[in-house]
Amino acid sequence: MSELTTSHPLDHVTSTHKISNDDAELCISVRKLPALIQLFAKKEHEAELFKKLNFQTIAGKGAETDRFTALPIAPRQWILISKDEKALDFSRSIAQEIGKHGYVSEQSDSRVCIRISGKYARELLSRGCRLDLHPSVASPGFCAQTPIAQIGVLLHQVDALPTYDFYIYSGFAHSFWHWLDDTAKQFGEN
Amino acid sequence: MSNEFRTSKAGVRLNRDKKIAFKFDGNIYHGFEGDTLASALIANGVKLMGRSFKYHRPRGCLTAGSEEPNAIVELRTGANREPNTRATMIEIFDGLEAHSQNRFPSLKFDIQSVNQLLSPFLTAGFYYKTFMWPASFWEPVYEKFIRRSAGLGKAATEPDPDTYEHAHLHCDILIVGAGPSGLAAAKSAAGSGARVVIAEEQSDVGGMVSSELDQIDGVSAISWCQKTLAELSTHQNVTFMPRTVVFGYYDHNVMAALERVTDHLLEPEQDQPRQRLWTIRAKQVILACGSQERPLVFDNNDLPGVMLSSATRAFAERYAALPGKRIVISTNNDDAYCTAEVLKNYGVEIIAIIDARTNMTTKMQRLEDMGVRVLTGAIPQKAHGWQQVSGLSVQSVSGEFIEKINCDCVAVSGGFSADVHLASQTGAAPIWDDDLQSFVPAKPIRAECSVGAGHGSFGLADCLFEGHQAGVGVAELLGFKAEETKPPAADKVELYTISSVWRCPGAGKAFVDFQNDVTAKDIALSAQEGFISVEHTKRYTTLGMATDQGKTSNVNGLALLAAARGEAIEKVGTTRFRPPYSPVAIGAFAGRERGLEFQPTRRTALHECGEKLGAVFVEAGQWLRPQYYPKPGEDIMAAIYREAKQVRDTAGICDVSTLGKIEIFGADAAEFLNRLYINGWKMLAPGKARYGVMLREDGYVFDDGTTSRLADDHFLMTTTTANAGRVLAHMEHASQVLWPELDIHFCSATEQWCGVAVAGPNARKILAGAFGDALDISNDALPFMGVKTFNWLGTTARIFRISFSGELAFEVNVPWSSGENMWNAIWEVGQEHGLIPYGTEALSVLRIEKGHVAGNELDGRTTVADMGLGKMMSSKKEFIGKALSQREGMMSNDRATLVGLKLKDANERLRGGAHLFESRQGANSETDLGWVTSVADSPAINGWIALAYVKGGLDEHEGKTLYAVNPLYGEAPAVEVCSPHFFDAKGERLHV
Amino acid sequence: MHQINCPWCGKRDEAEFQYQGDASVKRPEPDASQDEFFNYVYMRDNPKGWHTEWWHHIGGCRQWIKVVRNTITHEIHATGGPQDDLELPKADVK
Amino acid sequence: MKYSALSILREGLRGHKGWKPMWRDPKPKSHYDVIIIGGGGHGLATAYYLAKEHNITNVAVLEKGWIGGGNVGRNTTIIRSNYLHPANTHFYEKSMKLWEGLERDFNFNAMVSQRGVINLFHSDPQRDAFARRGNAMRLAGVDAEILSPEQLREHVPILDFDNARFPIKGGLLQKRGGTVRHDAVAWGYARGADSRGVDIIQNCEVKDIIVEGGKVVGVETSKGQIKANKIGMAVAGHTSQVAKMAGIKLPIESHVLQAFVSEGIKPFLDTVVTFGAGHFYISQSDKGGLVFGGDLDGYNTYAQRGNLPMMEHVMAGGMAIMPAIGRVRLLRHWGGIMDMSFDGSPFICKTGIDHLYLNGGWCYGGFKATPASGWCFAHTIAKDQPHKLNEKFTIDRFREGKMIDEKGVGPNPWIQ
Ligand SMILES: Cc1cc2nc3c(=O)[nH]c(=O)nc-3n(C[C@H](O)[C@H](O)[C@H](O)COP(=O)(O)OP(=O)(O)OC[C@H]3O[C@@H](n4cnc5c(N)ncnc54)[C@H](O)[C@@H]3O)c2cc1C
Ligand SMILES: NC(=O)c1ccc[n+]([C@@H]2O[C@H](COP(=O)([O-])OP(=O)(O)OC[C@H]3O[C@@H](n4cnc5c(N)ncnc54)[C@H](O)[C@@H]3O)[C@@H](O)[C@H]2O)c1
Ligand SMILES: Cc1cc2nc3c(=O)[nH]c(=O)nc-3n(C[C@H](O)[C@H](O)[C@H](O)COP(=O)(O)O)c2cc1C
Ligand SMILES: [Zn+2]
Repeated sequence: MSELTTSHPLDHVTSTHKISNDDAELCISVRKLPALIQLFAKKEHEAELFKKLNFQTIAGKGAETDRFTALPIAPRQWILISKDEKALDFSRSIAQEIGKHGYVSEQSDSRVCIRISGKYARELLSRGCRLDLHPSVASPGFCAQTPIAQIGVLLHQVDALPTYDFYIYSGFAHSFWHWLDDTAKQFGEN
Repeated sequence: MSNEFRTSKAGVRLNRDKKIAFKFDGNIYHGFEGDTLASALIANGVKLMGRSFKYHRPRGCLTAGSEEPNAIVELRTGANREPNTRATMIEIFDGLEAHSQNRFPSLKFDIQSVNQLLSPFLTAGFYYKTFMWPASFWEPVYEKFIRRSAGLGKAATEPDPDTYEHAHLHCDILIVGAGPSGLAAAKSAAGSGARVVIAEEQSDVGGMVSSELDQIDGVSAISWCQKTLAELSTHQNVTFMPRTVVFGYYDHNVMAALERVTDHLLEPEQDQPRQRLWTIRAKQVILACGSQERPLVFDNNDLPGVMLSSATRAFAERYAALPGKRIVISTNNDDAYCTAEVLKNYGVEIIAIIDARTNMTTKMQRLEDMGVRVLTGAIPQKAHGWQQVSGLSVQSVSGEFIEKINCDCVAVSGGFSADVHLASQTGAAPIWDDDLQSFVPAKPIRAECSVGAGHGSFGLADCLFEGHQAGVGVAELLGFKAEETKPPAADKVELYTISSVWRCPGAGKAFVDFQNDVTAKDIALSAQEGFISVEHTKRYTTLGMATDQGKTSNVNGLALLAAARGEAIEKVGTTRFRPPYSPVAIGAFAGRERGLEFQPTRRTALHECGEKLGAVFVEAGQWLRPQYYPKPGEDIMAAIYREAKQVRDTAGICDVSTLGKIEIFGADAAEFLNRLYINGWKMLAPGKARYGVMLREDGYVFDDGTTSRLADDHFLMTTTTANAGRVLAHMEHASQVLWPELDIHFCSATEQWCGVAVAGPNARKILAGAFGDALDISNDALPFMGVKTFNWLGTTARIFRISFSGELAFEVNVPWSSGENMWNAIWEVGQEHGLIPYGTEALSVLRIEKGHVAGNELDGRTTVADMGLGKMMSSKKEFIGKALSQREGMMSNDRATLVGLKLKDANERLRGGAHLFESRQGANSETDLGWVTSVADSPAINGWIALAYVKGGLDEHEGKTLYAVNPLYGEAPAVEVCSPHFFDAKGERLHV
Repeated sequence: MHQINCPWCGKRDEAEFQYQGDASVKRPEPDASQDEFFNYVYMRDNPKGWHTEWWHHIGGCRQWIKVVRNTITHEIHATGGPQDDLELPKADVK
Repeated sequence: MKYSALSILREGLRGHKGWKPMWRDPKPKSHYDVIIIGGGGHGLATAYYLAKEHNITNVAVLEKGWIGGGNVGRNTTIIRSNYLHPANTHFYEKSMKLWEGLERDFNFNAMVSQRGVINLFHSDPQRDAFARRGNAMRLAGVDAEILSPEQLREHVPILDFDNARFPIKGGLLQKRGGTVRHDAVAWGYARGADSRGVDIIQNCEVKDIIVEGGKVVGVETSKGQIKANKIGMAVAGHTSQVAKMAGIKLPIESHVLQAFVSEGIKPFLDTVVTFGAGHFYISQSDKGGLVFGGDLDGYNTYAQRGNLPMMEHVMAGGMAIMPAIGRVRLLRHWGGIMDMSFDGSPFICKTGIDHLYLNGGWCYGGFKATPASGWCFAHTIAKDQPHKLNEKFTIDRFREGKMIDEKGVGPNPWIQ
């Protein structure tokens, strides 16, 4: 076998799950990620690391650069999702760039990304998400980790439509999708 | 009998355009959309709706709301049957079927109503004094009898076919109740911009207002309510939730509510849940829950047709259903005059109003002026009738008979109790208000306030004012600025006066708690027998313990207890209020987490590969793993045997992705591992793996696994599947709490990698073929416990020369997305080399043959020495668990330690869980030597073998015969004690 | 349901956390006596009133959070990181 | 007054005028031979057996509220003796034997119902662990049976065998296990003790324990000082608090365990079922309510109430194995404060202070222990030394590394 064929935990589901004919109402889709890493800064090296990678975050708010989306997940820890660099290149080059200021764990395959957007997105999420996603509390950029349907997710609000990205551990992807699919039905036919 | 008791007027909740047919006890009736089952039955002239618990007395509706104790029925049929459903809360739908319950053979003729004849003996607590003789009768006779008389309705026995779901809500202000008080609060808070939620248990707004008599801001009160709701719905920040009962007040102002989404329909609309359980996090709560009317306690007060005054009015106003045509009203307060006026308007004949009070009030006067007979200083003595009321004897307050009045309905009012349920659930015990003759909420201890009738303000004007003020006040408290508005105004201000008579004199049965058949006498008796705490009274008499939780009965009961004790009611106090406010279906609490969704399922990247090969899967924590791969016609034992054998003969492949993997970085990573594991890590060279054991702080074994050094400051730890989460938490504790000074960083990498073990003599050949030039895995290049990272088709892959099976074996990890690809690559090459897939069972056989411990041997009570690994424990360094592992009892020589066992007679059967003895005779706890942990039918040893813990271990027993006594299965096979390393003890097969 | 203010994630439901016991006991130095370890692992004040305790935010940032909470009212006075010294409220409520 | 068929008949016919209080309401004396702190099941049983077995009748039971208001009055009423460790097996079996003769012993019907207790298992390793336990029971002379899935199906048809996330592979049955009417246990022991001369003093909170020269001499209470030769503590959830009054610190934490009851339904389940893997257990009360529970909420507390996450978890557990209960409604739920010891096993022992004795650490299993606990504690107090049945239930077992850990989860009381 000389050729790499890859598989994805959600291969068996249709890649887009339209709940209504109108995307603006509710749209659920699987986003294939080019690369995802977990980034650690050594103690007292956070500022250097920010400088090296040219981004900065505060708790609960993601940052965007041309190159990646950075989601803070714990003190001195981020998930970085590359915009187009592929797995190995991305983790290697970031590791090189940060040098002694931190560490990189290649995690591209550890999580799947499910995108939920549209007018009903908040209502749908209220069926499982314990967080307050009201616009007065959570605006684009908002990110948080929380369990939904007993499954830990990393949630990132992408825009004000609203659109959310959910990062879910691959082993749970199937179960999460199942819950989502079941719960979303009440908002219309797919 | 069609709608004979329906007036053509009123019926604010009815949609007269939509006629509905339904069945009660097999008979077909008609009602209108908007009717409740109770109102529709009443409109049809049906009064008898149920039987009581103990005496099986005939009962009809007492109330029109969720506090109903009597009219409870089985709704729907088959798997959908809902026992104990309050007829007053069921909105009828086409096709509805309901049955009365707790009666046999029929509601009208119930055999067990003979219990009434025994009632002199069936008083409170009679169970405790009887059924003791003869002793041999207890279980077969008495107990059976007692247990058969349990309960009211019959539950379904098939799985509940409906769906339930959970939902979460956050708001600034939660208003409970959409009567006038709650609506006034919502209206004034709405303009402030605060996020307001208003929840109402009923299907519609209005609460207790009368559409006939009250006016608010110049319109009828009910239209004001409807108008206000319409206004509120234009506010984005206001949510109205009808059919939603807020049932629990939990810590930190988290409220639980149940929304009956589709209960008013025959079947849920497509994909809608039947009910939704809301968790509401409210910054402030306004409780506008209203009040409940109390019945009067007089003889036969439970006859169908005796109904709360406010309920008779509600049936008429909301549903145009008239509980009778000739009514006597008996009251001790003014509210019943409102009932009289309303019913009179609908053409009901008010035969008399009898009032316990002696002074004439303006309301009395008004009714008298309207030609209604009013008797003051009078109370009921006894209701007459068979299965429904036909008359009422009246007496003076002091007990002299006055007269008997014929009627078909008695509307009673013993006064109102503020609904303090939710407020009291917070733990603030309610306070007795002697003027109101009601408990009222105590000073709030949470971010809440009560308004309106629930606060003890029984006049409409006060309700509106309080609601308005609370809306403004609470919004401002939260930093919102409410718009300046005038409070809504009632057309008149009314005073509430009451004169309680707790027990109208009589010698018969006067019910306090209707459903549980607790009478005034029972309460007196329990006090006489020394049950003077109100909580004792409750438990001895069962007062307030039925499905209505004493909403209509508790205050009467307390008052009677107070009288028996010769004390004031405030001294007696209430019993404790507990959620739920109204009973809630268990399914709603479970939500979607039922059946296969009880817990999420984790799948590995190779799940489909396993499926394709016919794997039978088994739960391993939340994971699913292939347990074995049966060939056609092969049973489980045969499959396991074949798989285990073939691994040793040729080769096998096994999905090991579920092992916990933790990636560790940092300058202090080796030091960190040194402190976690009992053995040393500093000298481990990069490119090498080592087996490690961790202890809990109490010195017992916690977990084990191999950890590899990938670089000086980079390790990959593996944990057992079961403990992956716990080990990660343990490490987080160590790094964040114990040793924050260490430079270590780690995260789970379990799902990043897909892992397989390829084991057996042909393993190297197969992997060499599969990975080709990418990899040199000769014994020199990759010796036992060696680790290599390599590039495979553009991805990073890792190969570990480790072995659980004792064979030449490798574990290969590739990123999840390449997992199937890897499996296929190995599978393809493996076909020529006898490769088979093997599951967790064969894996277990192989590891038992090698004496490797696993979950069964690590039960949280095992020391390292018990496992035979005492020598691994380093004495040169400190690590978690070291200090306490040295305690006397954990070092002692008489502990059971790990041994191997071989079954001596192949015809016998050896099982896990058997206990070990030196002799088959005299086996008991004292002579017990140990127990069998894991067993296997071993192809390598050719017989049954086992791992076991035995006192004295190998030192004392090696070569001896013991007996694996298993009384559960009636077996006691002889076994020979041997080293747990059954197979290839020197490990030669590993090093080829 | 407790709403616990995680210093990193903000206010979260109790359901996101794993309780981990008394945070007022400190692990002894590694070379301390068995008795000191015994006290650390087993002996508890188990106070009725304010209690400093660990809540591990496993459903969120996975940090160990120190919480000062009242064991009668469930009121939370303060939360902080593992190295923070949290004071108990002055007037102990009874 | 003796309860008999005749007395009931007589009283029934004369309007129940003759029933006497079940126990007196005496004023405390200034001195007793023995004071028992705590009028729960264990305290009352101890007083009963002190009087009955040891003829020590100058005894007071001091209860801060109303007797039976603690855990004995709020537990899920399961009795069984299906323990693994011999120390526990023998002790709980003694209890079971006492239950079996209890009603005639104290002439009060506590409705001991030996309807069987079944522990479900879902995998082969779990089956082996239960077999180990079941065999330990049998070897200690206790009844135990292992049920195959087919036998279980017959026994409890209401279980979901076909659609369960953790398929049911069988169960360990103790037929002699079952339920007892909880309140009646407190009342029966109280009545029995009272009739033998024991003073039961309610609304009497112990506020301090007076120790002089290493020996206990009395207590300060809300009703004043009361002296005694010997004092036994049996205060369950408040063990740490009361022990602290004597300067004793213990390996105990107080946690809330919730319990639930549904509306009464017609007979539905005629045995006790425990679904350990889903943290759920259930039986049906004689009134028809399904009585069920699960695990601790899992945080230290003295509040007798719990929170939503555990409620949802427990009921999800119920729906997982018995999906027919979906439409049955929850009527009420409450909590009780557990004295969680660090190995899940109790203390019945001396304390290091002369004549002060400890009974505690019962976790969520102390109801079934009530008779044996009272019996052993009475023995320990009367003889100033433990009976063989309770000699292992010491405080020192932790220091010695001789924990009696039934679950094997180690020193984490919130998961014990
Ligand atoms: C929800 C729940 C379910 C349970 N289920 C079971 C079960 O199914 N099976 C089982 O075997 N066990 C069960 N248990 C455990 C069992 O109820 C207890 O272990 C047992 O009741 C404790 O002993 P007790 O009866 O003496 O305690 P309690 O009844 O709590 O008695 C202690 C008494 O001490 C009093 N007290 C406290 N402090 C003082 C003071 N300072 N002065 C005076 N008096 C004081 C208290 O007011 C209380 O009345 C359960 C417990 C709960 C809460
Ligand atoms: N004159 C009298 O004797 C007298 C006495 C008492 C009340 N009243 C009248 O009753 C009215 C009181 O107004 P109010 O608004 O305070 O009370 P209300 O009884 O009119 O309304 C309360 C509402 O709250 C709802 N509710 C209660 N508990 C709930 C819960 N847990 N979840 C969801 N909904 C719940 C009820 O279904 C009801 O609709 C006034 O009209 C007043 O005059 C009169
Ligand atoms: C076995 C058992 C059965 C119960 N059955 C009922 C019942 O049928 N109705 C009821 O209202 N409460 C029932 N309860 C709960 C009690 O009302 C009460 O909530 C519990 O004893 C705790 O007391 P508390 O709520 O006063 O704190 C039952 C309790 C137990 C232990
Ligand atoms: Zn957090």
